[in-house]
Amino acid sequence: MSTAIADRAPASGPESIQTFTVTVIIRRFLPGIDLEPRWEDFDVEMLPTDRVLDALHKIKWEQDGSLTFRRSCAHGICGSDAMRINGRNRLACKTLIKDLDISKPIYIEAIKGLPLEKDLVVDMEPFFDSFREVQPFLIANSKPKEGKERVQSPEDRARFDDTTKCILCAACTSSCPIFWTDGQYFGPAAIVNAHRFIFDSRDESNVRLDILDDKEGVWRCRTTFNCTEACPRGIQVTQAIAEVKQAILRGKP
Amino acid sequence: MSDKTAGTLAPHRSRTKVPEGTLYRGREGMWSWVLHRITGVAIFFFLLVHILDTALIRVSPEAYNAVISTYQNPVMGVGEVGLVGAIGFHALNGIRIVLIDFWQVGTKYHRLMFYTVLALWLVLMAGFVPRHLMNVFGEYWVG
Amino acid sequence: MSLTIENPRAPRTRRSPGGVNWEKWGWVYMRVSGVILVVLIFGHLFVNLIVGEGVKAIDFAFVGGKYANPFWRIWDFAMLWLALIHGANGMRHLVNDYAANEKLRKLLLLALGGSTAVLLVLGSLVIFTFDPCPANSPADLLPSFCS
Amino acid sequence: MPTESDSTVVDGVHYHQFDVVIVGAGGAGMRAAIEAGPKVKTAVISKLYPTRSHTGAAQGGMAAALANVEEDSWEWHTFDTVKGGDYLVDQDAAEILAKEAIEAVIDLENMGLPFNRTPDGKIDQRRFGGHTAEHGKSPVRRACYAADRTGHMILQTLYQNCVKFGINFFNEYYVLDLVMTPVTASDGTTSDKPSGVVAYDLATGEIHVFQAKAVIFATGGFGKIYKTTSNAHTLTGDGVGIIWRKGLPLEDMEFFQFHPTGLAGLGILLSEAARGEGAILRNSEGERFMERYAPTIKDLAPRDIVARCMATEIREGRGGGPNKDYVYLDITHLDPAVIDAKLPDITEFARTYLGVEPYTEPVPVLPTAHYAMGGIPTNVNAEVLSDNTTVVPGLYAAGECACVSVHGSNRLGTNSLLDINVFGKRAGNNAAAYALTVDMPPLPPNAADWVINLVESARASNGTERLSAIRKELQDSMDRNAQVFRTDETLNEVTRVIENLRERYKNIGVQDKGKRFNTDLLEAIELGFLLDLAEVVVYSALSRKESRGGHFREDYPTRDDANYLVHTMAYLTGDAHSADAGDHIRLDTKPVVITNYQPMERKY
Ligand SMILES: Cc1cc2nc3c(=O)[nH]c(=O)nc-3n(C[C@H](O)[C@H](O)[C@H](O)COP(=O)(O)OP(=O)(O)OC[C@H]3O[C@@H](n4cnc5c(N)ncnc54)[C@H](O)[C@@H]3O)c2cc1C
Ligand code: HEM
Ligand code: SF4
Ligand code: F3S
Ligand code: FES
Repeated sequence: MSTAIADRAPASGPESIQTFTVTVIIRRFLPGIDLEPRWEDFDVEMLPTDRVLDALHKIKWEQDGSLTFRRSCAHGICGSDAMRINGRNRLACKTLIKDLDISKPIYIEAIKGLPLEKDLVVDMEPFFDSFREVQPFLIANSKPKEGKERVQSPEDRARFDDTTKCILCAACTSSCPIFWTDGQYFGPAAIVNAHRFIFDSRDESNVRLDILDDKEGVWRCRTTFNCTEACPRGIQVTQAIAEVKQAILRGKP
Repeated sequence: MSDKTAGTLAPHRSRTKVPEGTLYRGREGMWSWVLHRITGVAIFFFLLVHILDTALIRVSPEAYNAVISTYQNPVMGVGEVGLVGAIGFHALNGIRIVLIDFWQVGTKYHRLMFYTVLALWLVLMAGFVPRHLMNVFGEYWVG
Repeated sequence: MSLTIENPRAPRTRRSPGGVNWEKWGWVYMRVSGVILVVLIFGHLFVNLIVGEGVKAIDFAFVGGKYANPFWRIWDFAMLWLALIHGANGMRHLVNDYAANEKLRKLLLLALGGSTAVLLVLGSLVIFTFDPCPANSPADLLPSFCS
Repeated sequence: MPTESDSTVVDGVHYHQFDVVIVGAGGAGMRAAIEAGPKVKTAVISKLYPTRSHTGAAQGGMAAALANVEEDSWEWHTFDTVKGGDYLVDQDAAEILAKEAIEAVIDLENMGLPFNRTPDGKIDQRRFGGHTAEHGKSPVRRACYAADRTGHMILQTLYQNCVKFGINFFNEYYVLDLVMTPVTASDGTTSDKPSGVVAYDLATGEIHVFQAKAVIFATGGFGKIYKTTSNAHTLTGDGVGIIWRKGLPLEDMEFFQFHPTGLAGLGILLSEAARGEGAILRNSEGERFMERYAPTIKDLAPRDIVARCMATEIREGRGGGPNKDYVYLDITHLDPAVIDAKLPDITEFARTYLGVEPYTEPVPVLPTAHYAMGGIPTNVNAEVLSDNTTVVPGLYAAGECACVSVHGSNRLGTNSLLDINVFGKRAGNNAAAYALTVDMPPLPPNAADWVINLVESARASNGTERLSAIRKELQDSMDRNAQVFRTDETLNEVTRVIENLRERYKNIGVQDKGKRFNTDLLEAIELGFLLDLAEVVVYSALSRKESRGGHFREDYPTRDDANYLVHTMAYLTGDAHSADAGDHIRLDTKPVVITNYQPMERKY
């Protein structure tokens, strides 16, 4: 027989830990079949260490192949699977079953404010449009020395560290009550990504301040903090927005 | 910038409606905003009426007193408690918002500040309500 | 909370360069006026509802008495403008947020602006043209200093 | 700028024309796009939104001998790469990699990448496994990094620059076929030239043909042939599979890297950067066991060695936990402030997924399938080869899907982020230059037919087999039989399993019959690629009766340079659907390019 190490069950293997049944209620919408979204229940056997994404996979792979959701990395770094879990925006792959109250069903639905395409999938284009609109790239006219990096002190680098963590998952923007109203607001994610460049000492442009100093820009934020609570990367989103507001008032970063 | 992606902006994507889902379970930040909005609107409509009724002093003392005396009945008295409650919350929370916006660590302590707002609001109401109700209902109690 | 966004991020109109930046100054105004209003409104409420017999004491004579003093005229005048513009700007946010239909939105904004302007003028007139001792009025309704 | 109006629709199939089409929007694809985009009409087609690509998962760093913090040279870097790859590296390519590394890092910095900085404001560097000074004397700080999300920052920076240049993206389009047109040259010989790709639009279920002068494949790895893997669910090796099905060869497929420190039971990666910052591997007795195996560089030995040592410790009964089946990664002696500044993400993974607090407890880890050293053979210009030397004109590959053979039999940590940048850039440049010199190749008639047929037969399939069950059996068996340790016996076992699964695959059922966002259908197609590639991996592994780098044969535990200092080239021939792998896979060899470094015993 094989001598490979994986022969033995891993520590968290099913033998050692009790499984239990969880009811998952998913807001389904199959285009062409459903006229309106509807709630559908599934019962799945789960381990406490499983994630909500595992539950969705189990349903898709064992019960209903038509269940549709996005996912890729499965550990919270690609930003594919933001969804509303028990009324809050979360990444399915970062939400452990044991952290939810499993005596009650788990409600899962698509994020709000973007056009629903199918089940848990929404059209992300409007979201990326506003990201692209803040000119999220380094703008610097001065040339660094040929073949050399631009110099930046560790303090200057730390200034915008928080907002470089963004994975563009849209959990924040689609949790914002202002974005829900008409979807015209740039939304926290775009502002976070503008912040990342506004406060980068290497960047020489004020254009983003100008873009966000507008009707649908930072002034629409009502500091509801939903974005900060939703961000799976722990970015202090509302803080970043506040800093951009101050920068606009000052006229410079 | 025109970097619209050719493929993904294709107009053939039908735009389906966003379904009605569960109520978003926001926390202190969201609920304080909801309250701030509701109280703001309530105060605004009160203010409209209040300006009009005060304008009656320009008409005649009789007219003004006639209208104002309706404020003095117990039902309106209770309404005034609501009004002051709304203004109190809106004002205290307004200060909280200003602190979030302008105080370096405001965003860090926003939750703490929300509970402070609630506490101060309770103190305010505790000071105002008995006193006010005594004034309003005073004649019944006395008489 | 079921809101349909037909077309999030449809191409938006940008502020014309050089024009007044209403959004920014509106935002600043909300905060500045708010802080001042705390003093004005709480002072107002305190004097009218708490001091003395509270709300029961309010009548023509009471108001007339206050307005005889220019201090209170200026107080109320400031309060009128700050609060009404603050409130109207706040209502403008709400209309912009929730009125999805462009025509309806325009209509509501017009109504809001119109009523605010009318009330500002009316209120200001009342405060500054007010006569605490109108002729032909029964003396017992007037402030004591009229006689 | 091209828009949707450039495309035409014939019989429900959309046709587009571009000079260069890049398949894959990971690091390699977007690096290529940044070169090609401003020069010629370029499209990037990706099955994921660009920022979802798995380059974003890379944590540790990107190697370049900048010598910002201590003395270093690209020549030492070349040597380390060659030695790390157990001398199966093509040394001319490794030299290019190490030399152009410096420019690649500077390019990224100038594009805006926020590297961590030294006190005097230069790009900071950290230690990484197998990177040494003076040909193995001592570990050297060569890896440029941005906290422990270097890959994330690379992916974001490249996407940001694509936005800046207005690159055309076709997101959530699955490329399923490469179109080849037979062209008769002036001397009368006929050869197949690439003329585009065929893609399936996930949103609508429609088929799009992208006609192009040059095609670049940058579709990443295929770790999903294994169960325990650091790779994303979407890394199913579609690009490599497409090339394979076209009859083009695949190189060195038996070499798969198992990263020592995956979270036990899950496979989520804890970067080698942890060990670069001083983390220590311990067995259940608390012993720092790497001291015994690699006295000089200890925990920073190359991955194949560390993974094997860990497995040995576990086998000899010194594993931790109730089943004694993992070892520990210990960072408790590091200052929490350092951990927070340099390793924030991976400590959070341990907390979230295992409930372990890395400040105070050692983290259970196990080797996890991580990186495919093999793939589509290319030369140093990123041109795809149809045999040992012949270039397929207009076809390029870069990144993990390609095998320039800079990694040989074992890739050094931080050399892959380097690979995607150096060879991604070369691919983009060369494809653009090529596209400027040729006319648009004609499409063959019915270019989309094969894909339409593939998709429609998958959609129509009503068999009884669940694809998830087949996939699971494949992955389980690969983990059991073709992982860190391999023998004839285990490889034969998994061969039989794959044969059986390929049979069962013909009888799968796809439940979702819809057109829009039909991920069920695509998972079925992806499984097809996984089965094909697993078969090639195992078949190649069986043929290599020696141990080298990531390929360790217990029945042939030593390196055998006399017989096996060659690359393995696998070709699909005959009936692709025949049961026996031997009936449709032909193996050949390709010499290794050796310039400066003669093979030596590999000791650390
Ligand atoms: C967890 C982890 C950590 C790592 N850490 C490091 C590190 O510290 N240093 C280092 O040097 N290397 C590291 N690596 C390795 C390195 O990150 C990868 O090898 C490298 O990022 C691969 O890049 P790529 O561009 O080739 O592919 P990917 O980034 O995987 O991109 C593949 C692209 O192809 C697209 N695609 C795939 N199939 C299709 C299809 N059919 N049609 C259309 N598009 C398709 C995908 O959408 C995606 O955009 C790490 C890898 C992992 C998994
Ligand atoms: C007592 C002192 C007051 C303070 C400190 C105060 C403060 C504020 C602040 C800071 C805001 C901005 C909220 C934001 O942008 O998120 C605001 C909004 C608002 N205020 Fe006031 N305010 C006061 C009195 C009033 C009065 C008297 C009215 C009514 C006339 C009013 C009506 C509103 C309305 C309608 C809003 C908009 C709410 C929203 O957009 O969500 N406020 N207030
Ligand atoms: S800020 Fe946070 S929540 Fe928003 S998109 Fe970025 S990672 Fe997601
Ligand atoms: S949720 Fe929205 S209102 Fe502001 S604080 Fe966040 S953007
Ligand atoms: S699957 Fe990548 S973030 Fe969840």
